[in-house]
Amino acid sequence: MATNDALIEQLRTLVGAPAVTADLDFSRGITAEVRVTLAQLWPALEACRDAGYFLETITGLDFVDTNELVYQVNRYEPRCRIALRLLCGKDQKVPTVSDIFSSALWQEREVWEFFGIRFTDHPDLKPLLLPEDTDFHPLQKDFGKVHAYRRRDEIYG
Amino acid sequence: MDEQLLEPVRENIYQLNLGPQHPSTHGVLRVLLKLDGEYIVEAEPVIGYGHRGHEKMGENHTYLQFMPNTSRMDYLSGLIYNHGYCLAVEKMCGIEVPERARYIRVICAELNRISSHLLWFGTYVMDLGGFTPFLYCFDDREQILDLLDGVSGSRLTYSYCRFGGVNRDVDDAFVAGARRFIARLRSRWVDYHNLVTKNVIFIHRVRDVGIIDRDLALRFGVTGPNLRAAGVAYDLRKIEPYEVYDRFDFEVPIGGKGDAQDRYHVRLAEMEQSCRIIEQAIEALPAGRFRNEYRYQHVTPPKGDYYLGFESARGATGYYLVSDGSRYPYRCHIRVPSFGNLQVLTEVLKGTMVADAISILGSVDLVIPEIDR
Amino acid sequence: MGYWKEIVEGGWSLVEGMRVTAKRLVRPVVTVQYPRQTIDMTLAYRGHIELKKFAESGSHRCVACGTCERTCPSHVIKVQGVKAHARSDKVATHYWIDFTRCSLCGLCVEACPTETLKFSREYQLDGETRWDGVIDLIQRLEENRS
Amino acid sequence: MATEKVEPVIQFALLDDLLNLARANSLWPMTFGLACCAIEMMAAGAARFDLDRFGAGVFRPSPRQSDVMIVAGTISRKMAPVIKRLWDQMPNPKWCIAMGNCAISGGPFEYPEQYAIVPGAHLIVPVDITVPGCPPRPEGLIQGILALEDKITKGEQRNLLRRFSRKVEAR
Repeated sequence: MATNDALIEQLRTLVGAPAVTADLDFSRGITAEVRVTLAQLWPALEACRDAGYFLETITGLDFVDTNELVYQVNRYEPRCRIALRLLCGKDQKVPTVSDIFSSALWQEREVWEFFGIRFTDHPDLKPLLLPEDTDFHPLQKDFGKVHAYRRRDEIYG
Repeated sequence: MDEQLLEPVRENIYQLNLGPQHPSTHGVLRVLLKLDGEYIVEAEPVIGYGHRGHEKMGENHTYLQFMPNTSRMDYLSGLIYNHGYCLAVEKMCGIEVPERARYIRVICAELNRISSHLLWFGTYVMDLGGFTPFLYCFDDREQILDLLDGVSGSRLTYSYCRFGGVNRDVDDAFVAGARRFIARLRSRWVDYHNLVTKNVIFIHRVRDVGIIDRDLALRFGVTGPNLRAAGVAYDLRKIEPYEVYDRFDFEVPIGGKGDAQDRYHVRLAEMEQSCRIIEQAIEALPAGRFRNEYRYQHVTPPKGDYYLGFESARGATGYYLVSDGSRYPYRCHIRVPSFGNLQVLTEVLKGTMVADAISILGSVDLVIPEIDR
Repeated sequence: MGYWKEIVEGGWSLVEGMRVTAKRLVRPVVTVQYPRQTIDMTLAYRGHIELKKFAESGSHRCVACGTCERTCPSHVIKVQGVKAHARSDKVATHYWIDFTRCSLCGLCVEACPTETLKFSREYQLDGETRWDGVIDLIQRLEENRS
Repeated sequence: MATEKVEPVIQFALLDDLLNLARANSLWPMTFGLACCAIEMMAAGAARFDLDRFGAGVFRPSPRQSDVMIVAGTISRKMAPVIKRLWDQMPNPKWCIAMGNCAISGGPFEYPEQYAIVPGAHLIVPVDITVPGCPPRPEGLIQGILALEDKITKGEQRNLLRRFSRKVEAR
């Protein structure tokens, strides 16, 4: 567990202590949650890579006021799943992390086609799962009928 | 697209379109291969031919209504996906699950894992040109399907787990059947090893083919037997034990260098470990209720998000659910293992020969609708 | 040296393979001669849903409450009911399911408050068009009764 | 949509019947799985259910050699043109079985906001037989193939393989 604490400490110094929430009893399925800004995303993920983590998944979330990206990183042993949460505005571009984790190449393409979040410097940003001429982003909440379209603070307080 | 068309055609580079309808792509995978003679210069998997919009459906359906979908994502290990989803929602809402239900779930999930690996074994050998093992494997697999059919009522898409338990109780016939099946499967190992593992042609086609080592796996997020073949004992059943897996004594089989032969051996060894888990679970199967008294038709998890990782037959899978306090998930994302397992092929296929490409594609055990979701 | 070794090994795997195959020759046949011989459906088997017939009334107990309609993930159920007079309970007159869109999850059977739904044991449902899958269960029940 | 049926100028009734009998009893399906139902299709071809008993077990990987297309699984928007092309590549006479609810009508994946699938194979190719189920049991598929054989030979009594009575539980 020592290595995990070391990384969390390192992230604390990187992004500032209040942005890191450690959840030691794993009650939400993650060990730590880190809120990062656009500028901090790269150094934070690089720190994770150097500590031997792999990128588990990238998810987008669509709120009325903002988009959010959740990067989950994990390591082989011992378990330590860290969620990096990045708030990005509706038309803000996000730097690609495919140079750090190769698996981000496809995951970012998926996020782009589903949520319309653009990634800068991505080598091949085209739809992955949908036909190549698709011009809609199906997981945006204003696509089709959905049950709720909320602001971020309605869920996360 | 235009740039691609305008790019002057390089001499001696031949583009081959493998799929989407090709018998060895296991579904609807398309791989664009750039060939220099027999050698692959570049391979680009094109996916999405099985995209069904599961994540959008997750937002439009209530938590319970989305449950049947989960077994249709990875239909070979549908029950394990089902199990993981129910676990995630139970953890979010704090639903208690009776002990008996937990054991039943583990038994059924492990049976499902064996059936998935058996199908992989059969089709992989068929890809390599041997038809007979396919028939033997399906014969064995039918025994599992009969068992699971007897408890869940369906052969493939089980929808067996419910929030707070399982759909039906198991009876003594199921327990006896599971015991009989394990004994039968163990007696068949000898045949399988004689027929396939020791076969010279098979060994020539899988040894040193498609090496996925630790570093490559780390970069691409490869998990499951493909990662374990590289010598990393990463199994979510051990690392973050969910359900009652921490009560069983089983090993995580690992390989050495991570070639197709290692992946083959790891999967075969995993079936044996699953048998061990089932045996122990049957021994310890407690009496009691098989589901909660309260039937959860409409669950409303508290606000916030939850990630649950579990080990499906293909690797580390996860449900990421965001709840806004209503009956519908705000976001339902599924981390699928085959996503990384397929993506790594862009690296692995480089420099190999076309005939090996089929062997490599088969050895990583892909289920395409799972990737496409 | 390696050349001859390979020939011997290859020949040996051939012999081994033939031995395994030959062993199967004397094993019992696993094939089910399907149309002449069928596999018994288990008690748990989930076919499409059906209305139960109760002995006391000789009919179903569906009160057209619509719980199954709301529970169904793919919205394949449509129930219609009438009240005989103003203060009586509703009785279902039509119970349509579009079986070709059902996912056989069984949530409707579990949700039914009067427990009047069950799974049928039928699996030979081939038809010519997709509309063959649209069934009125009440009509079906009455046909079975007569 | 549906291929136009061209009636030959001269018809040989007996020869046609004989040809149809031959066609019906040696259907060659195309190896072509889309999703879950493909596994049940494989199971139907394996030892326990053995489609070969009906002459329909020769799964061909090439559309040029096959005369039945078993659409087994959900048809996504991206896959639909491919299916259409495969169908066009198959030589006449050809038939299509829509296996599973997804192939018949979109199944559980068809709902108002769905953007990714084609609700039903009949929108792309002419479907002769539908086999509902999610997925149908292998017996269901065999029954569908037998029904297709009936359709080809225009009636049950013509088909030599169908001398046994069709088992239908009390309806």
